[in-house]
Amino acid sequence: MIGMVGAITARDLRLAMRRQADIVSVLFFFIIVASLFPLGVGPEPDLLRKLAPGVLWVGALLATMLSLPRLFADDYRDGTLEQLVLAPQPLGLTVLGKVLAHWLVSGLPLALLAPVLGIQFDLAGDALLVLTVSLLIGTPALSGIGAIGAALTLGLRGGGVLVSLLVLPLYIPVLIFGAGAVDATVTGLGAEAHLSILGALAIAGVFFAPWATAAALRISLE
Amino acid sequence: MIGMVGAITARDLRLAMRRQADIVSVLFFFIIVASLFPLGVGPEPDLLRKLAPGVLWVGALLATMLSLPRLFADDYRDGTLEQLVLAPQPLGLTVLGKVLAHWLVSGLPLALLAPVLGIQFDLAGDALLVLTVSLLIGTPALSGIGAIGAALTLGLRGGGVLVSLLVLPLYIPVLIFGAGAVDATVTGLGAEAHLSILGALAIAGVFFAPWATAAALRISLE
Amino acid sequence: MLEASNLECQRGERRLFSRIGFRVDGGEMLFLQGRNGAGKTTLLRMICGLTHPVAGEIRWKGEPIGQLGDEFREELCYLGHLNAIKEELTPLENLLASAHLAGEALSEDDAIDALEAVGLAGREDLACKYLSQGQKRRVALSRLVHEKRALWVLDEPFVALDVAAVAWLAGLIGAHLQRGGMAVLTTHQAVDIPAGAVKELKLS
Amino acid sequence: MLEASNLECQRGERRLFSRIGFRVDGGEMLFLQGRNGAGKTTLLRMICGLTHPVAGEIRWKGEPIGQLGDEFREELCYLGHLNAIKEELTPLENLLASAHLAGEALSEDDAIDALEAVGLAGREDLACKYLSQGQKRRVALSRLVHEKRALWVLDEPFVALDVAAVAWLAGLIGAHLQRGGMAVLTTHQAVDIPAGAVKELKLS
Amino acid sequence: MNNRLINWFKYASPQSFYPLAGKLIPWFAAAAVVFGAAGLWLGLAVAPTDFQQGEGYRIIFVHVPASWMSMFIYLVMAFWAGLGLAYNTRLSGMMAQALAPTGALMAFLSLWTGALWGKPMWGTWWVWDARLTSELILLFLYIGFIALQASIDDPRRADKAGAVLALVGVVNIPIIYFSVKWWNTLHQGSSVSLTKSPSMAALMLWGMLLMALAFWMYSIAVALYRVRGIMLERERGSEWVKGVLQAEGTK
Amino acid sequence: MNIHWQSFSDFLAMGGYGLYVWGSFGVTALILALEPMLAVRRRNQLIARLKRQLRAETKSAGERRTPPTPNHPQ
Ligand code: HEM
Ligand SMILES: Nc1ncnc2c1ncn2[C@@H]1O[C@H](COP(=O)(O)OP(=O)(O)OP(=O)(O)O)[C@@H](O)[C@H]1O
Ligand SMILES: Nc1ncnc2c1ncn2[C@@H]1O[C@H](COP(=O)(O)OP(=O)(O)OP(=O)(O)O)[C@@H](O)[C@H]1O
Ligand SMILES: [Mg+2]
Ligand SMILES: [Mg+2]
Repeated sequence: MIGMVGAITARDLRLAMRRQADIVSVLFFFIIVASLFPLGVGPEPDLLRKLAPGVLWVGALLATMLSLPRLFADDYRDGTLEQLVLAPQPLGLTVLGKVLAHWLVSGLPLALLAPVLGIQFDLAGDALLVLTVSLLIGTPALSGIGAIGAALTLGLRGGGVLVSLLVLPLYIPVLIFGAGAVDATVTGLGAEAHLSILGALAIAGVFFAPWATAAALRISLE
Repeated sequence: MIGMVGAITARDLRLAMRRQADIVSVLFFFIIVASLFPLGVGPEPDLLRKLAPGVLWVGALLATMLSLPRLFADDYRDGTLEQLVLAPQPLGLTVLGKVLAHWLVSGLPLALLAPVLGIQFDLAGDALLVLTVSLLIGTPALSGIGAIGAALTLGLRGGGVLVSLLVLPLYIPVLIFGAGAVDATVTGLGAEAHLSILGALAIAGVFFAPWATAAALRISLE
Repeated sequence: MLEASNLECQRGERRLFSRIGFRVDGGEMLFLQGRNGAGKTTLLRMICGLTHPVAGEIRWKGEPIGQLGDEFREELCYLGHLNAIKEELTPLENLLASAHLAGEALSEDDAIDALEAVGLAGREDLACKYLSQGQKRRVALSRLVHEKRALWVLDEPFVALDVAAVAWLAGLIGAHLQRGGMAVLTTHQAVDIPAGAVKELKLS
Repeated sequence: MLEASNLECQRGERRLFSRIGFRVDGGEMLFLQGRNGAGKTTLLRMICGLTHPVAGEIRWKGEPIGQLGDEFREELCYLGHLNAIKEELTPLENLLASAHLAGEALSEDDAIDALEAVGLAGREDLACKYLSQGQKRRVALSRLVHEKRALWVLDEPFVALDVAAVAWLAGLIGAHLQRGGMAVLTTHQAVDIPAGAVKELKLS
Repeated sequence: MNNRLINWFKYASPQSFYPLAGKLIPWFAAAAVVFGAAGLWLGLAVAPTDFQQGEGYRIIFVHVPASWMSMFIYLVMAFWAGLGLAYNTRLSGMMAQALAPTGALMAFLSLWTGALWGKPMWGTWWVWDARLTSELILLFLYIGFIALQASIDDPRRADKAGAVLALVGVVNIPIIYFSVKWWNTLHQGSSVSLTKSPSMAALMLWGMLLMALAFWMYSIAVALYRVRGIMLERERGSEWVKGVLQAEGTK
Repeated sequence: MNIHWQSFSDFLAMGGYGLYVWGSFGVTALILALEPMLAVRRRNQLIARLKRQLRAETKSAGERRTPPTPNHPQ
């Protein structure tokens, strides 16, 4: 079981390494978004510090969302998805493996890069820490929820937009509690409450979403 | 000659209409970027007005950039590009047709939508006008220059990021003069100088870039 | 073992086929015929459980495949029009990945063996995007070399293959049937498969 | 008319072929043979000017094709492994678009005619993504029905076609040769083309 | 270009260029060290204080040579690239590829030293002024060129694709050079020109020219060194490379 | 051509601009020293790799006398 999930994840990771673009483009986008803000707004530190949580979290969210359409599209186009569906194991686990790989090449690097970008915004040490932690907890939820949207829109005309449209409402809670956690730290309040809700969202995203995704995939292939 | 360009443009437009996603996703992205800023920054009108030119122009630029990888990718994958290269007419004109179609489904809607979003930022009437005009002049340059990057990276591992990397430096002047024109209007200076340079960039982008793109396409197919 | 009765398929406004039935036992091959667009691919996908019939039922060892789920899939090997290989990966990586994903343990030596058998020796480490059309198809087919599952469902497996490879694949299918396996296949080419029992089913 | 001499091709570290030469005149067909990966597709793309040889030269009416440019392309019709059709468009739209892009004036009536000739009557308005594999190939082939250009370069045109369509296409190519046209083609299937002069070239 | 020249480019084979480059490198390297030492001595130890900028102006001795080189290397690179695209010569692609990293470093140095100069003189590390922006674009162009070539496996295609990019980017060079004239910028205009007499003190001028010469020699030496490696890599499998490899072994 | 500086510390201070001047010259020197070093290292690695390949080639050319196993589609 776990071996299977591992095999899927390993294959997707190898593909990502081969292409590299997948990883780099998410990061690159995040960097561009986060760097253009200070340029546009000007260098007043107080203002930047106020903007930081929102900007960084929105950047991470957008970067993840942009990478969603490709989550299943390549496998769909070249026939691999049919093979995955026909494999003798619960499709939900296969999806879990793919979600995991997606997180490893998008969410994780985003979370690790975020503090570096946070310095641009003159964030203090504890805020940087909470920023990283909130992204580490929140991005798995983004990947998990996003997979449902990606599966539902597979092969449809709407493509990319449709994903965004479906997924955005479900992302907003993650955004609110994620950015809220950092904001709370900046303003000196505790971040625990926010982080624990974020954790609950992540657990739901990682353990329940794959089964919905699996159902959506079967429908898309019909 | 002109007929050919028209035929290509018409085909691409029909495809875009059939898919719709292409148009909507560019606009949708632009709206998201432009709307999240005021949410993040808060509602002080003075501040917003200062941010507006940069934010809107950056949003338009990012939206265009994200749509670039698909400019030739579909035609490349399904063999249409080979047919286009083998058509008995200058490839540069074919490219011009595709660039035109790209602008009609990305740049033009962006320019028309921008004033609506500009109102969110409390821009005055003349600034809104200059914003629209600057986008109308500037986005063809973005499409034209972007096509070179898209053609050069066709079928490469780097994919999307590589396009951004190649194209971004050439986009910076367009951004500077475009945002500069709006900024000049907001601060009460004339925008003509900026707009005329923008016009020069657009002419170069539309009339010279297709030939470089054509050369790049031939190389990519080799 | 594999039985279908009274199958009916509808696509859009069009009824592709109806009242189709067949039965395939161990060692038998079902050869599906029909002109382009007759519904062969659709029927094969139905047999795999990827599409559902409007009416009728497909049974494996007496049970409807929908109820069997993974139990059925463990004995099924499907090869469609599309190769299901990744252009960025090498043939070796593709083969290993697809075996793992199908839940089979394939050692690297066996994989290299299989690629050699399929005529890709010396290309194991070249990304698939550089391969020729026929070589890509061979990568997809290399899965069959060590495939022990009972039911092979092959949709035009001979496409793009050269004469030598067609003969080799026919032999491979023949050996599978000899071992008591089953196969359902379609092709528009005239291929001589050394099989004992061939049933034909014509869609029209 | 079409001549090549001393062609050599290198892919990565591998020399695919060298010292290849041939000559095709009006009414003649060049039949390219070779196993999978021998370099047939590569050679066809060279003939079209899409790839350049490491050495040697290809001439059309005595002039190197590189120098002729559009003059050569006006007389060339290439059909590759890929169908060059858009899944979102209908067969009719696809055919009209590809004719326009190739610089030909094809009326809608002629297009409907061509689609009918190719066996797609009744499917003109169904998006191509719903078509079967063979039907997609037929859409690509429908371009040939009204094609008057002198040189046809066809890369495995018979793939995925059913028996009737194969015979029809063979006849179409034969008629083109009869009219004094030229064709260069590859296929792994045994197809009977009613052509007067067939030259064979074997890559190995 | 006359025919003899074309022939020379066409037949200047890597095989004959390789040993020639090997012989030239030590001379250029030595010249770089000598000119560099002399230039540093003049620039850092002897040259007088600038009446406006104090000692801070001494950054000029690295800033200007690096800036010049960054532009000039790009021109040379684009020239080779264009030549390769037009005449399909083997050597030119290798030259372009060998020049790019050095050019990128020069562009980086120009930006770095310029920023360090801007802080005391203008009070800011960076402004979005025409010259500064266009120099930044130059750095991006170099990086884009390198990244593009790195992601293409087939060297012939890599050369051609790189060439298109390099040629498109050439428009940037006159913009950098003339930006101070065309726009009213913070950056100072050119003080060394062929037409008017130098406005700088003779010692400063000499120091700068010596440093520029040193940068020239350095760039040539490094590029030649790098091109030799590229030749070996691209022509591996040919007899002459096997010979070179065997000779390397005995050393 | 007299030396312009009174003392060494004077020289280091650069009239108050030490940080900027030495920051520029230092990084320049660093880069101009590093680039050749990296180039030499890459070249050595390259030559080692090419030699390895050459050896492997000549070896396998000697071994590959046995014909490829028959009955494979070529
Ligand atoms: C990051 C910032 C800077 C960049 C990218 C930059 C770029 C350049 C370039 C490309 C040149 C050579 C062009 C030519 O010779 O006309 C140059 C020359 C020069 N720069 Fe800068 N520069 C920067 C900052 C500065 C600063 C802050 C100063 C002094 C306050 C300065 C002073 C000069 C001088 C004096 C020259 C020589 C002009 C001449 O004599 O021809 N630069 N710079
Ligand atoms: N939405 C739809 N409306 C009408 N007809 C449809 C629709 N979707 C699919 N079809 C038809 O269903 C058929 C599907 O055929 P299928 O792919 O199974 O054919 P096949 O027998 O495999 O043909 P081939 O030999 O070409 O592979 C086609 O004739 C196609 O035109
Ligand atoms: N970079 C590379 N390195 C080594 N070999 C390569 C490279 N790129 C392509 N090849 C080889 O070049 C050949 C290309 O063959 P081509 O596609 O022309 O074959 P074909 O004769 O059309 O075969 P098919 O009958 O399968 O269509 C293949 O054998 C492929 O493995
Ligand atoms: Mg089918
Ligand atoms: Mg082929």
